[in-house]
Amino acid sequence: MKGLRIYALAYLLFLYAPILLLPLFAFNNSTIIAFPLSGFTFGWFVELWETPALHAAVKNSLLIAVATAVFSTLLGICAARAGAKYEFPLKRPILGLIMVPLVLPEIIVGVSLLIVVVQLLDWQLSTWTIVAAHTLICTPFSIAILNGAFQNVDTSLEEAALDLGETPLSTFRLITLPLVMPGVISSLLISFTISLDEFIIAFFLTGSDPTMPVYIWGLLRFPQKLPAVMALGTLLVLLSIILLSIAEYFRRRGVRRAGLKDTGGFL
Amino acid sequence: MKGLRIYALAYLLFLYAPILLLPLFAFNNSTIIAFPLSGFTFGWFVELWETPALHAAVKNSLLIAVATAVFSTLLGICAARAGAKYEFPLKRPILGLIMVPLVLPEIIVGVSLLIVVVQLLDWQLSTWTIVAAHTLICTPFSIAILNGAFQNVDTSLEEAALDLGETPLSTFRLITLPLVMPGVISSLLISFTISLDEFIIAFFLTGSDPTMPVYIWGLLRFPQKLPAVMALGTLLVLLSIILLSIAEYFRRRGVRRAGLKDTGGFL
Amino acid sequence: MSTPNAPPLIQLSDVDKYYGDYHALRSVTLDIEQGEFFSLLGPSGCGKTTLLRTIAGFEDASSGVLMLGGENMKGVPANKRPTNMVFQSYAIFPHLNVFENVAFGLRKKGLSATEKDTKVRDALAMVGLDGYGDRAAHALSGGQRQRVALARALVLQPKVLLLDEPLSALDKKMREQMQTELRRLQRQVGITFILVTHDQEEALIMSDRIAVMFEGEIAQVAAPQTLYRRPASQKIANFIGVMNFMPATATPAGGVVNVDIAGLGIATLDADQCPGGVPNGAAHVGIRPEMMSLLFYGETSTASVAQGVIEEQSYYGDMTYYDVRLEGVSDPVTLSMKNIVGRPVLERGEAARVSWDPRALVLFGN
Amino acid sequence: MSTPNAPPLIQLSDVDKYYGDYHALRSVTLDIEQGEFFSLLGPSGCGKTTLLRTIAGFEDASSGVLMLGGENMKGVPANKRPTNMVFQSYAIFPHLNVFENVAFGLRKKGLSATEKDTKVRDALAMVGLDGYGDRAAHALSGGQRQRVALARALVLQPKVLLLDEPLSALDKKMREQMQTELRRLQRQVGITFILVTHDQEEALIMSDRIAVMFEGEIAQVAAPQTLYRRPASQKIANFIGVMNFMPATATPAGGVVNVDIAGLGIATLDADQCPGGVPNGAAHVGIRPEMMSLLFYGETSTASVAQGVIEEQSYYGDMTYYDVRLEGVSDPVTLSMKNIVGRPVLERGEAARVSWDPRALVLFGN
Repeated sequence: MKGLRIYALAYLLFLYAPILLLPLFAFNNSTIIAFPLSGFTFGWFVELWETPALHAAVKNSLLIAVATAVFSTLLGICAARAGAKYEFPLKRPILGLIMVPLVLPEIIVGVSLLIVVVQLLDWQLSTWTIVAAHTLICTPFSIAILNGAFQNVDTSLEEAALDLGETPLSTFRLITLPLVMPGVISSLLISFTISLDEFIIAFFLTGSDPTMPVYIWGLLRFPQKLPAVMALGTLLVLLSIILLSIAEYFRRRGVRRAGLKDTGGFL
Repeated sequence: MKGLRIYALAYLLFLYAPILLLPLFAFNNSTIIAFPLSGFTFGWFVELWETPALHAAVKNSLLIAVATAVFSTLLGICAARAGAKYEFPLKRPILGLIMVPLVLPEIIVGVSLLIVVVQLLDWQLSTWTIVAAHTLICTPFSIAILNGAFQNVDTSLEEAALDLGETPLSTFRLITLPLVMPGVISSLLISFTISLDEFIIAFFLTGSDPTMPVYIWGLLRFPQKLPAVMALGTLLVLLSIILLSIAEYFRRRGVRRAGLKDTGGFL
Repeated sequence: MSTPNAPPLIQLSDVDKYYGDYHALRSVTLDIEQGEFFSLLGPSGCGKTTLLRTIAGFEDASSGVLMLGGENMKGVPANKRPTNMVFQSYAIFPHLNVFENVAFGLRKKGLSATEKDTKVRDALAMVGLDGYGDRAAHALSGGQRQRVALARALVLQPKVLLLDEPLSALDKKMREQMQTELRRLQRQVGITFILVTHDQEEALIMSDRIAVMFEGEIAQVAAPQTLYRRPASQKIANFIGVMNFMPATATPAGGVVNVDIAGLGIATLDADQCPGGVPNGAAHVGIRPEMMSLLFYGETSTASVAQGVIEEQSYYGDMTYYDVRLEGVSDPVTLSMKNIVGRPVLERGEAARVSWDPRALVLFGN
Repeated sequence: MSTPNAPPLIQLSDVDKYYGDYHALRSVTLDIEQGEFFSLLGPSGCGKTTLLRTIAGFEDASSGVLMLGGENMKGVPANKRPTNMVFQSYAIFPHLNVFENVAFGLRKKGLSATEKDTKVRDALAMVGLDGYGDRAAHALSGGQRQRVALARALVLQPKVLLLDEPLSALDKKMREQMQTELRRLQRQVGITFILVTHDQEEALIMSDRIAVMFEGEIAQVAAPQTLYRRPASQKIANFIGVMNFMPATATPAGGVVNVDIAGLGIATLDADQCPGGVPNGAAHVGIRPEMMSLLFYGETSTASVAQGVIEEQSYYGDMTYYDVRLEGVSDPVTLSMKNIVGRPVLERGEAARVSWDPRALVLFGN
């Protein structure tokens, strides 16, 4: 067992090396990505800061990610609440089918969306078509997360609120919603991240305003832009770590509030 | 609440329409994707069947997906077991950092891998570089799933086996492994699916043998190939539903075996 | 207790409840008086919680009438009924502190902040939680949660307080303490309490009256001492404590019943020793363990006496339980002796003389 | 029980256990004999489970010596010790059926399939589960799981069977049944049983000897009747059942002790009524509720008598507990009466005469 463990650790290090190299070359004073390192610089970050096209792409990506997070979380709340509270015919299969985009190749989703939007509906491609597409792929994650959150709410808490004179609506507002809030925040963060990172659908559906991954794709034609990409990547790693920490914080708080044992699951 | 629910349902239907349209046009007897439908045909499926390049891409994708599933699950077992059984300094942060690729844009992962492999290590791009890259993005999922599985194993079961005369190794083989098996199968299926669907990393790292999503990307240059893509998409939707059902089956079996309440979480 | 001619606070007539095919309540008819401490006692799945939830308004009766304070409750939702509930899980709102939990039901009462504050403070004082208002819900022990749940319900001064196995999650010492406190509280506030429990001891100690339920039906409604001494059937006798049963032949003879107990001879019982009706022919007599005694070294008794051998002995500290095989009786009988100073504890295999008073016998039809 | 001159099967000398700064076992010294039914009794967190797990080999003692069957167990892992354990959760392997669970420990014994089959069958018969071999683990009830766990441990014929609160997950009726069965089983197989429990009643009924533990230390080791009648401290007396304490002044006088009990006068006690040592000066006398009696209508007593008023009454069916405020005594005393035929149950507020035998008193230093 011991040998296997060391081997696994070494393999993990090897796997993660590319990510560890991002900051290394982001601060390296050379346009060529190669060892030995030639000196320390903030230059690539300054270059990022001084590129208006990147700013536009980032702003666009953020707008899409926020909208996607809100929409898919709202849909997730409706679906999860329906799943937790009501029995209806074919409930299991319907809730199952909602999960399909979770495992479908995004290139297929992208192509069929493109066909629907452009060829069948004859709409203009815009930021909102990307939002719709991202909502499609994020909703299954939101539902999965919120399902867990709603199932963890003890029904007797809702009954107690009714018993104390609240209506079903005010019970939802005063009791249910605060209790599933950690799940809601998790769902928002994860949809946000997925949308922010997604490339291929955005590539197909993007109109005149590229998202950040699409913009990066464009940069890759110019080798001298690589260090800037590394700098951008470093920022994204940092952002990822922050988002993960926030998500984990809320997950744990949710577990603690619901009085459950922490089983250490991540999502 | 009622009105909101109906609205949510309508919106969900609208969102999922593109996926429902896939089979519609896959069986439509026309190269043009438009209503009205012009007749029923199996032709596009036959065309898929008669394209050797697609066969090669599918075979390549399957090989990569299987290898990725096995490697990331093995790594996941090691990491999850270490997380569940041992206390070590900085345990939480280390296990957290392993999750970073989960939220990193794949285009960034793809670029930095490309740089490492080609520019720094000067390796040939091959199927195995894609396997390494896919293992990198799948390992966090495997760890998340297997973490849950290992934490659900009641420590007293392992102690009981020791108490009845087994060594730690045979206890792992006879007790722990069978009990986390549903988690292992889940992890295999999910890594398999992620690898099979992944486009951008495969696109960067692909050598002479494209994977299926990369092959589809290539097809998109030819509008007359679109119905074949729809047919392929239909097959993938079917495959997805089957994989999801298997994963859900094993998840439920795992929950039942561990004697836990089904909280309906998906992953 | 209410004045004798006041109408019952709660009246259930022929209440049935189905879940699909499952018949959870079978034509329940029951009156509960103003100010009573009433218990619903039965094994799990007997319908006692369903009955409580029907009174609370969480379940609708499939048929039958439920009157509460003279009003038909048909179609009245839980939030409009003058009942409040203490849930088995206590249902303390985890995101609110103790004060906010107790004040929750006062939201819509249109009280000033000062009035609200006074009411909550009084309710907390009543359950012995003065000064706990700022405590977070998750920082409470089991006993404290239960007190918060009580205060939260009582602060609304309901006509009926419903308690769904409120003590089952507590450990033994805490449970005994809360039993005493609940009784005291009920005497103090004078509100009707309806307690659901599967613990016969708890029901005996706390209640003014007890309804025993089996399989959705009410088997007997009586005061604790009546229920224990004169159970209407063998099933009830077995559920409420322990009873020895012996086959017998009954012959009613004007006012009294002559009983021939297999192996132990003839006894004459009063009609009131047949709470389930006077049987004729094959029957069973029952006797509680504490109603039989071991006779030690030369002690004599004016009561009936039989010879036997001790088959099993369990020393509980305050009591010793013996299983004694009596000559001529097929099954061993269980009896209990208080362990007082100077009284020895007999061991397995020792000979024993057992005495009992025929007035302690209860007669059941087969 | 072993022959008198055999060495103890288990010897613990000065065993300490630390978890970081937490001192879980404090210099535990204890001998357990071959064939004994021994209980470790104490509140949760007292170290009883840690002690059991140290004997099983799941924990290493931080210092001290553990001898088992004459061999030092230092460094011997759990799988090499002649002990088997029944876990609190039963730890039934969920992916194996009943037969496979019971046969699990026989894997490495080099038995033929027939021998294995016979052994498993015998073990299942012993715990009353004949014919359950093919049953899946998840299809078992709580009581059945516990029996499978017993069979799985006993089939290996260990020198010591360790039981970690094996009955705490069962309901009351099932628990009482399993208590009887466990005792019978232990007499039948003659193996040393070590039972961990927080339930004093369970320990009293089942054990040959009991070790009471508080905060990692052993407070008293004694047979059940000695422990109950002569507890070495007020803390032990309170943990094992209920005891009334009254302040008193003790004056030793050659062999006996004269005690002046506040409000109740003088009594003379034997030295053996001071199990924790003979105090001199300020002390407390203790008396169990069952050692006091109410005197009814003109009954007389040769024992000590005091006047009082009933402050609280709890009717348990077989017994009634009274809290009586005695004249001149600060706190009410609790006493219990067996409910026999013709004896009334007094209500709150009634006057009462209470009698007790001074031989029932126990004297504790302050």
